[in-house]
Amino acid sequence: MIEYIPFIAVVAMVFIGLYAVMFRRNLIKIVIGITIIESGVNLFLITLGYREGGVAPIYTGLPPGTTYPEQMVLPVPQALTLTSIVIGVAVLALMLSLVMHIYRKYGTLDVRKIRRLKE
Amino acid sequence: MFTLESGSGFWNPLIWILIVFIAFLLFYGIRGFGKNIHKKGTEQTKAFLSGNKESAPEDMHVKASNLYWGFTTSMKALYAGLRKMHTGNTSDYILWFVVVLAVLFIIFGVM
Amino acid sequence: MEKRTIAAVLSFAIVAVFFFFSVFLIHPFGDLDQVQMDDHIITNTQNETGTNNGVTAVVFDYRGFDTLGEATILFSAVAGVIMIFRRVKE
Amino acid sequence: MTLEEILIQHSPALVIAIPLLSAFLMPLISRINAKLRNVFAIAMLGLTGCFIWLLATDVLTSGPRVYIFGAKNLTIPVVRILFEVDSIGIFMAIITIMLAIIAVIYSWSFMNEQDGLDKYYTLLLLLVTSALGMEFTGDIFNFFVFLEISCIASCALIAFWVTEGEALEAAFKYIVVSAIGALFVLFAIGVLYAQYDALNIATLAQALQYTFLDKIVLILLLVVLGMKAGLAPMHMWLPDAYGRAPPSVTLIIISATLASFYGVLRVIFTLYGNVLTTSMRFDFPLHVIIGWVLIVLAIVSILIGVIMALIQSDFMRLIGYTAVAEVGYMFLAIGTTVAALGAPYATVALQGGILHLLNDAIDIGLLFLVAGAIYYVTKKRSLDDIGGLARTMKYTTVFFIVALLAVAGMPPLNGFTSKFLIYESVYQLNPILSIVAILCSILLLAIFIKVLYAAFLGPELPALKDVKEAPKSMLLAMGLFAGLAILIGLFPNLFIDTLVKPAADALLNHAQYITMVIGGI
Amino acid sequence: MTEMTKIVKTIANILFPFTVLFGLYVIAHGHLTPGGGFQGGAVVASGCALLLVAYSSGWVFERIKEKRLATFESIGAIGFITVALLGLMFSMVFFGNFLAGSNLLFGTTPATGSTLANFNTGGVLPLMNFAVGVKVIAGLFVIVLVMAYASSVRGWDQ
Repeated sequence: MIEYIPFIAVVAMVFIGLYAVMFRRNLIKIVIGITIIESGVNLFLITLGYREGGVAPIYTGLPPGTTYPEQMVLPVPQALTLTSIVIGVAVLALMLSLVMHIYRKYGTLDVRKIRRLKE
Repeated sequence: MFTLESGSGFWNPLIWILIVFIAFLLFYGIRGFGKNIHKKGTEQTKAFLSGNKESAPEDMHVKASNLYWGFTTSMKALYAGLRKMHTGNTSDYILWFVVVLAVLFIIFGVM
Repeated sequence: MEKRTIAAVLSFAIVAVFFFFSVFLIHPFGDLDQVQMDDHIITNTQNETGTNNGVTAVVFDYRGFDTLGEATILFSAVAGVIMIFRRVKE
Repeated sequence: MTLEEILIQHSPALVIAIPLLSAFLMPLISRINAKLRNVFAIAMLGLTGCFIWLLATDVLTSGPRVYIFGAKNLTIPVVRILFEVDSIGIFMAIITIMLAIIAVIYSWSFMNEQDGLDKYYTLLLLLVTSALGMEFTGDIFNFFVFLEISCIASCALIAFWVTEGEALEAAFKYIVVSAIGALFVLFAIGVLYAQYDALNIATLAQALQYTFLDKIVLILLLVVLGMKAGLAPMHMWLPDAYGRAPPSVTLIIISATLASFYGVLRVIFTLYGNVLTTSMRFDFPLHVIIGWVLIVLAIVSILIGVIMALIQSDFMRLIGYTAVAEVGYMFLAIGTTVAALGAPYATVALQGGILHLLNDAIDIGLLFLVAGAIYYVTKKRSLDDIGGLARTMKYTTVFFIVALLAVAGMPPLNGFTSKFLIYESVYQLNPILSIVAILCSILLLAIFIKVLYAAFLGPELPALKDVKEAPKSMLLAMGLFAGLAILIGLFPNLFIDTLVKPAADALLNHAQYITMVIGGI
Repeated sequence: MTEMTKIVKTIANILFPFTVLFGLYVIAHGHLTPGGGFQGGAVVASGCALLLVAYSSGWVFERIKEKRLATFESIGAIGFITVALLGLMFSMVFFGNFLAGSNLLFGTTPATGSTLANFNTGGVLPLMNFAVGVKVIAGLFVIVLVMAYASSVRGWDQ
């Protein structure tokens, strides 16, 4: 069980975020929910790359006696996470600017009132 | 090049056009047998509304929402359900996503 | 309760349960079983790309095209934000 | 090597690099001159189209092409991103570039009074790039990156008319749906990576065991990509977004949507191609389950799309619901193919589905252009406020009638050819499905007859006395689509033999896709 | 957003150069130590955001127009894709690392195993890091600036 705790944290974060998106009414909170899901997925990716007792895959100033590749964590998940973080920033910026505009137009942030488009 | 085979049938647009053309000719020929009693600009072409005056043209135009009134009224129950489904609430969009996810998880989990 | 709440809670629970039990099928934390691609990268970083930093090697060399896409995403977000906040003649 | 060979060899990269570079250059160029900007956009898309043409001639004659980024030779394990261009990818790319060029031609007149056009063209080019990237890529994480580019660029473009609150609302809904969908795709990619330590689609397809985790991944990918393609009941974002975006933008969002549909095809036929027939549960092979799930969702899409379209009064929103129904037809064809994998009519269904991709792009695109033309001249969205436009907009009326017949699947236009293939093959799987599909097609005809009557026929309204015909570039764009619709309707085999059959074969022959990467060393 | 007090301004004045310097260091040493164009760019952009908080967004907006920043961002993106296209030209493959192992600029190959930092390694990676760094600085700063300025302008809070 103990070795699965990071994965459980991932699932918890994803579903906390999903809960916020599905049941919260404030648009900002929905945006926060999406950000939490994204953090959960990023945590998932970075968790997948960890190797027991590994160091960062950087050769500059490598601790003496480190054998590689056995004692280095995987570099690909870190690169994927980096990409994912930047994507998250971009999505967040766009969502927040839309929320700002929506607030100006609708005068509310309640998701139940922002539904001129229905049926 | 023109014939589209589907394994169990075929479709050829040229034959179709030919048939439509022949049908059109036939129709036109039959139409020629009739008498030409239509005269423009007489009482014949005016709408008869039981003696009432004809409305302005913009009032005569049936609005798009009023077309198919009969169909939508007879399907009222269906439309009520569908309108209820399309709430326009962002959270509900995600809810439908999660519902489909759950249903498929159960189907694939059992099968 | 509303029908929506029931449906939401039920499907949410089902999806959560499936996710929760599926993560136990992934390898335990820190104990990897399949590492051929990453080991290849770690071993060959220095002579193939001339870089000491494995992560930068992946980001800019092995998966450089992804980084181009990532830069494009930031670019499109900036373009989108500027476009949304532009002054419009009403 | 001759120059042509070098160009063909590098064209997969150049097809992405040219629109991307022109998108980066666009803010600088649009500072010089507005006319130069328009010419630049169309020229660069034309150049991309030339490279796609070059690539298409090569791929259709001599098989798929693999392009590795950053190295000349493949290594095993595959560490680098690679593009694998096969017939289905090239077919999708042709649709995308066709829609893009026509959208830019249309934008010339349609958008000339707007401001913020430099960003508009930048995002348009980025959206085209993302759709092309999704169609060519052979790496699953790269697919995700392009999915995100398409999500962000189309969200910003949907909100182009920022003064309308509804446009912002549609954009917000779209980005919430896409962001969550994309995050679940990323989660699925992570699960695949955890199990097989690979991100290359061919490598993953070969290694896939169909464990419980793979099941989860399959469902996540199917549902998310289905949602992005507009499959009911997750289609609600689609009428919102299509109805509120500028119609020239909608054309390119259609191509992004079709790229998501292509993702569904890729996931089912290539990624899970090996296990489709081998995994058995309770005497059911996997492909039967997937096929019937898709068929049920497809029928729901068709019904909801058609029934909801009937009561819409906003023209563009009405077309949005029609688009949902058309997506349903495509999924119906794919579902039939998967459910009856191996039967002779499965191939016919797949061909019908793939041809319907092209026809859907043309028909729905033409409808949106007509709706945009009406909006441009009358500044009215609702069908209730317009009428009698046939007197002043003669060409537009003709194009609308072509679109109407095509989208309702009336012979001899293009919609009929693909729907004919779909009906014939679905009938052999289950006659009731086929009958439902035909009935819904008739309803589609009824819907657009209503639009024809409400918008174009009837007496001339005094409020619309001084409307003029749409500008020339808009007519040109509509004319191109209408010409294509008639051409495909009259010579279906010309397109089926050269483009659709190789595409269907490429999808069904997943072993070749894998060998191009792994076996070719 | 209004201007902040003198204390905040003074501290921002002191911290800003250090933040920028550290960010530039992270960008420049991306191929040797943890970090790179994105991370360093984010550090520099956060330094700029510090200015935005201390002095008002209107103050910054008067001095730096968002169009100029967007141009910078375009230039960074063009630089990045140009390096990739140069790879197509020199090593006949898109994203080819044509400088690695060529003994030209950044062309030294480090010895395998744990080595000391040699700045002259990495091939095209430092160039790409630099291009991405410029892009991220300009991009993130312009996002923050535009959003802060738009929310400070009247007509937003009704």
